[in-house]
Amino acid sequence: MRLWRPGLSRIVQLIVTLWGASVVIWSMILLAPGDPARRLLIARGIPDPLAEDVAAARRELRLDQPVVVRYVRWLGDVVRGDFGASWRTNRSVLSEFGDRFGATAVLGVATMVFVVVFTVPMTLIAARWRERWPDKVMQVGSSIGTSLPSFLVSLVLLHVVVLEWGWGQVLSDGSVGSVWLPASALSIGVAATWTRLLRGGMVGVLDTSLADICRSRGAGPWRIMTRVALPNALVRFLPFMALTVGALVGGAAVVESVVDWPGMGAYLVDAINARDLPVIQAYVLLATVAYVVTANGADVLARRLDPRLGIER
Amino acid sequence: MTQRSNLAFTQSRLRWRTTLAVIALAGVVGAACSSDDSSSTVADSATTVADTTAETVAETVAETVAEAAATTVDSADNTTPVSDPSSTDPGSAEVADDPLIVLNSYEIAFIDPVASGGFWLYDFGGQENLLERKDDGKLHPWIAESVERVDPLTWTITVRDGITYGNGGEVDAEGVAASINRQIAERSGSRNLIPGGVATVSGPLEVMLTTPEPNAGVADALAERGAFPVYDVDAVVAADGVDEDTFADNDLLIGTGFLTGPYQPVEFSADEMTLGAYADYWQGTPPLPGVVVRRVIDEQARMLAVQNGEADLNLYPPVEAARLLTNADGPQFKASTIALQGVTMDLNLQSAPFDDVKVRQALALALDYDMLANDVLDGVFGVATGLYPEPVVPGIVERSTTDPERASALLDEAGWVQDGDGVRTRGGEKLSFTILRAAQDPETNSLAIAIQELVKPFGFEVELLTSEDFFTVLEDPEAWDATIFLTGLMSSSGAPYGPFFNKLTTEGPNNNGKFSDPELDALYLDLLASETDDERLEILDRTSEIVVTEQAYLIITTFKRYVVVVSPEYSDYVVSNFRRHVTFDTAPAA
Amino acid sequence: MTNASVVLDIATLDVTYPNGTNALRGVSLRVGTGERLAVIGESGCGKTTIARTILGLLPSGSRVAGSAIVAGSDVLALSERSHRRLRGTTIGYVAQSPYDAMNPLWSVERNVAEAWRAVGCQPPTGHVVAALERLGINDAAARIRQRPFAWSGGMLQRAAIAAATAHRPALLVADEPTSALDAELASDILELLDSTSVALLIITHDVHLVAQHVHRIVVCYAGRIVEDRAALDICEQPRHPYTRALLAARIEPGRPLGVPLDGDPPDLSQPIVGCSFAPRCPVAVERCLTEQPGLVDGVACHVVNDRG
Amino acid sequence: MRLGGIGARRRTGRIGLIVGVVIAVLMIGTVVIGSITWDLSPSALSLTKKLERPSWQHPLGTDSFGRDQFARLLDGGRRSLSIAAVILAGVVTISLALGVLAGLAGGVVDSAISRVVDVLLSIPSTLLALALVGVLGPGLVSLMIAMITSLWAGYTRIARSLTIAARNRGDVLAARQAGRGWVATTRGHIVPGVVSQLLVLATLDIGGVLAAIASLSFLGLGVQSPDAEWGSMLSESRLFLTNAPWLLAAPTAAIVLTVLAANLIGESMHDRLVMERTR
Repeated sequence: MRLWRPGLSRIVQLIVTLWGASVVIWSMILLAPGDPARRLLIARGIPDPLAEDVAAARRELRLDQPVVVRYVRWLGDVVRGDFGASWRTNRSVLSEFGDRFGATAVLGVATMVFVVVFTVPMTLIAARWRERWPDKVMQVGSSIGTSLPSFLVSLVLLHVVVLEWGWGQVLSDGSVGSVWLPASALSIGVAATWTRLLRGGMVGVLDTSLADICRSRGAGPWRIMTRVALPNALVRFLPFMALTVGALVGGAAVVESVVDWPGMGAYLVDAINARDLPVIQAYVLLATVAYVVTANGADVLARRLDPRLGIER
Repeated sequence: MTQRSNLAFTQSRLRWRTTLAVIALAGVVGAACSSDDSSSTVADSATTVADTTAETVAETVAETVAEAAATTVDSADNTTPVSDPSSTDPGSAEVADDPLIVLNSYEIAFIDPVASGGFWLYDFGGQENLLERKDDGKLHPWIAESVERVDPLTWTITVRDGITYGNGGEVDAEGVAASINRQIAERSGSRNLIPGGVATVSGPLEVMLTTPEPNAGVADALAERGAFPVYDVDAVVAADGVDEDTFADNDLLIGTGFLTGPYQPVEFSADEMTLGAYADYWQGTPPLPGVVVRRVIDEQARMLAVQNGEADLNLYPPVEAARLLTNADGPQFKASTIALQGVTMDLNLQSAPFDDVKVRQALALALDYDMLANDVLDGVFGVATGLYPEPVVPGIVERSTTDPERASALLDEAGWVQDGDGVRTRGGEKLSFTILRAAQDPETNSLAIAIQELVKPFGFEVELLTSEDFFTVLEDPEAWDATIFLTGLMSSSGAPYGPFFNKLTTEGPNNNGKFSDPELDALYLDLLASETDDERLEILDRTSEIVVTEQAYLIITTFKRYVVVVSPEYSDYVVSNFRRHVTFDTAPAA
Repeated sequence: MTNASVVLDIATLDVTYPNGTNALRGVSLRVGTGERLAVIGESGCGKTTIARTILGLLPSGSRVAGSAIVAGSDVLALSERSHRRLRGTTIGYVAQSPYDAMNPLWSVERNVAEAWRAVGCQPPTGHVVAALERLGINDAAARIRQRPFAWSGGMLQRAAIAAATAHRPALLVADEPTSALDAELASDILELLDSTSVALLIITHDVHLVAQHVHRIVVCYAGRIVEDRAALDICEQPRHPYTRALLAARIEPGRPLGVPLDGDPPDLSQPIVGCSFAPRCPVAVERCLTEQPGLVDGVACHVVNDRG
Repeated sequence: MRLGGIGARRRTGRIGLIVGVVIAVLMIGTVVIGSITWDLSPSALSLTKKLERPSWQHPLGTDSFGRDQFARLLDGGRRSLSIAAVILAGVVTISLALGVLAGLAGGVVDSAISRVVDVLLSIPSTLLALALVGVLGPGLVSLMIAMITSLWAGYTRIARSLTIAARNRGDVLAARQAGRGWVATTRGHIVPGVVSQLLVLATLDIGGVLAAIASLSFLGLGVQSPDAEWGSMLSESRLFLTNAPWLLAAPTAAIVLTVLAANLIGESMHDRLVMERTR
């Protein structure tokens, strides 16, 4: 059996996919109704501009050039790391993101910590007493958990915990101290999904002869759970965890804007409301790159850890 | 202010502490001063990072500004900083412990006064104009000691002596003239108010402003928010570098002390701007250590934050807040005394049904203005009376009236027949129209929903449109029938000139209904040439009569007040009629 | 404690799975010290259930009656915890597929060492390497660092045997230990199994392969033992009609039992009256359908036994 | 991607299905019967009766315009459910057409469609929907376009692989040999199977789609006032949570219960399908 490696073809395919994504994302600007130059000015707070302002904006947006040229120049800039400037602030989109990346990173890490801290014990308990009441409670819980839209959870937390009980603050400052609120709102749905899937994965491993072998060696149920079932289920689960990253970048945008978390997600919603197209484009593009890289990385990692996965497919 | 909010402030301060240090350093080094001074500024800041008590932070805001300013002036201009402000009013004796925390819904994108949207510092005590319109509705001297019209084309501005920019530089005639000329040259909004205006220095503290045509609006223009602030043009241009076409980046302007106001920007990020007190401010020591303007988009979050003691002022709350804030010990809902801005419904004269004056008049008469202001908008807004609110144009006659019978009669006359209480028809065509809303504004949304329901009994069928690209839709005469948005006939500083031209003249860029009325065009020229208040009153009254009653070109649905929710600490806060949310006088309740 | 020389003593064992399948119906068999026994039959005959019962790996909710005494303790009467103490130490187990028996995330060394760690101790230094070398792995010291996917099936099965016999169990249960291997390797593995344990119970479908390695063969059909005799006797002279059919069929891995038999094995969720094999039996008489034959002289068949 | 252990959930799955169906029937029943029998208008203002508590006349109270909250809840439910139905119908239609086309045509057509699918799947779907609504401007049509765009690719990929699998199936080959044309064979033998599987997937997604509609409308990017929708009702009345909590309770419960019901039904249908396939 040969160790599976990410081949050149995979990398080429990845680049082609990302290029395709860049075409799709850039083309969104063409879908936007109305004159982009006017939209730029509206985004800058000039709703009723003079003709000369509009003309200047048209030049700024290179609207006088053919579509293909505009795309190619945009792509050229992007490849060099220049995502353009926000229509509202005229600042480089990357530096706008830079200001907010910290808060989003804190939220992302906290959410993952919450999810793992919740998921792993719950899954162990559910799989240990499968088909018994802890498992059933967990299944009902995860059904409900996946049905709670995160904006609702954050709304309820904000009102009950912050306002009624006086814990924490309404205006988050993006620090670790106030991250619990958006992180819990974001993690409930993810944790519910993960618990369900990971439980399925663990049960799957427990039903294999590997688990029987371990039992026959005299290992106790917890040892099998923690040393065999969980690690193996986690490896198979890695690609799915990466898919969660994709779901999180969307979910974070909603939650961040509900609880006023000063991160990139709230900034995106803000940009959407102001139709700040360069920001929207850059955000979606960067999120796509992050997502694709994470997903492929997780896939590669999982196959490295358990080469059988590559063969089964 | 509660403990929590101190903490919040401290934390957010900490985040930007490093930025501040870097900016201070850059400013100082950039000005090529002695390296000793610069390192001490940074060291001070660094000490504060470790020390996180609210008091220390608050003090440091003031210190840093003063220090940075002092250093910059020292090095760049080689003059001594003004240590003894020449103020007639010593200001508040006590300095409050905590900065004022203001929650704003808009993004403060730019601070260079020529940039679009670069007017925000006017609202928060940063920018000052030559003249100010106080809450009595009248113009008063501000940076100018006086502004006089010496002949129809010439104005003399006398600058108050002893005023300094935040960087210590003195405000003189040269600086004022440079400010005016840069604004006219590079900002279209300013240029439209004083087209062709040229400012020249005629004495150490005297500036002469000439216009090619008679312009009665010059004094008002000089008081206009964001139009003609006085600032250190050299500092801005130096920060801007070489590119003349654009404006200076915020990062480069922070800490340059280019403004004259009591609170000057020391930190800036897209979501938060910190203004530090300018210790050498000309009217005295500012009563607050600083002002933090934080952008919180969500209107409920702004409400809750003040309720939770995390902020002091919530700007742009929804009118419903008046009903919600009933606890006398909690946050208070405050409104300005004058309802200045009009929420206007423009009618499209280019297509049916509003090409018919009778239908326009009927619609205007069908609306119950009292109900719109008092029931729909909870009495927070003022009842519409005509084009101009009475307090700003004293003596103007009330023109908006409600007369359901006359409205129905007019529609009958116009040939629109109502069967029972259904939609009126004429020749098989329904009497229906669309109302186009700007998506952003909650009040216009409420009004549109209410109007839709209120005119139903008269046989109007209304469809609400929300358009993405509002102004592009407006240009297409077939795409809309009526539109509602916040754009009164008064500028935000209470002057009628600009809005008159924009909305009521044939050439006006915001004449969305595209009416062309020779009498209105003539009245505009009369207004510009007018010299006395009585003359002006007569012109504006006649205008209101034409626009509201005789032709019903547009409908003022309500007058909007500025409303603010204040924390208990600021229970005696007075809401400005002219958008000056933070002034030298703003301080916690005694 | 019937007999110290009996390592495994199963008596009237009856097992019903939670889904209602009555997989074992009154099975009795004994394995003495040093004895090697093969249980043979088609899949579904209950042979694997015997192994799982001994090891305590039946799914929860299974109903078990009878007794299964391993080295003096009745595993059916033991608590789960006490049963677990027997596993690994008193009962060793080698499974069918060596690939599935190895945790893919661990090195082979770690996998073998698990035999010690699972019961709360550490393998003595060098023990794992020595055991593997004894079982014919060359260069074991270097290779054990590799992970299982780098090993061949035969090598992995040796490693599995090393793990199963780590504590020199009194009884080694091997469930189809060679089905994943080619014939030559299979023979090697069987020899190794011979050499490692005190007593051996092999579960298999391949009678020809095991015949020369075991002392005795037990033939299972539909949850019952139909023949229980010395290995050579059975191979040379099968007596039960089913055994005869089984031997006549050239059984190859992955192929169902071939030509000589018509019909299907009975539905195990229903009670079976008479001989389980009667419906398919070419020599069945009326009595076979009504009366269950007992094991007489190692054969459970009315026809054969009556003939004498 | 779903991991194993499906069989173990069989019994719980059945209970889940029953609970899901009961909730769904209750919700849909209330919306349908309510829409017919409840004669208060969801849009009629009653400015003297703003923010009234629940009463016999207004079982869920009135909102800040004095509109009957129960009527709005019914109206919103009708709207949410029909939007979700339109979106999923659109997704199934598009993916059926493209997936079957790609699966049958093969070659350039197949690789072109597959590449586009790959590209769209590489963009996180929630984000794509959010961004598209942002670019197109808020509104019902934008919402539907955005949701369909963000969902069709996954379905197309599945439709394509189902088609390829079906192409070599016995009945299809037999039909071809019997001289039936591709169109007839496709319609008779391939499409029904693909459609049924896509519909199961769509059931599984109803919950997510409903939640997404509510989320986007809550952010002001979906259904626009004065039209009622559960998410937008929440954002309209969240200001009154302290003074009029009943305004939030009803839409919240409606969203959670509907999504829960949809998820329970979708999951058990999916499990059933997986079990059938593995058997």
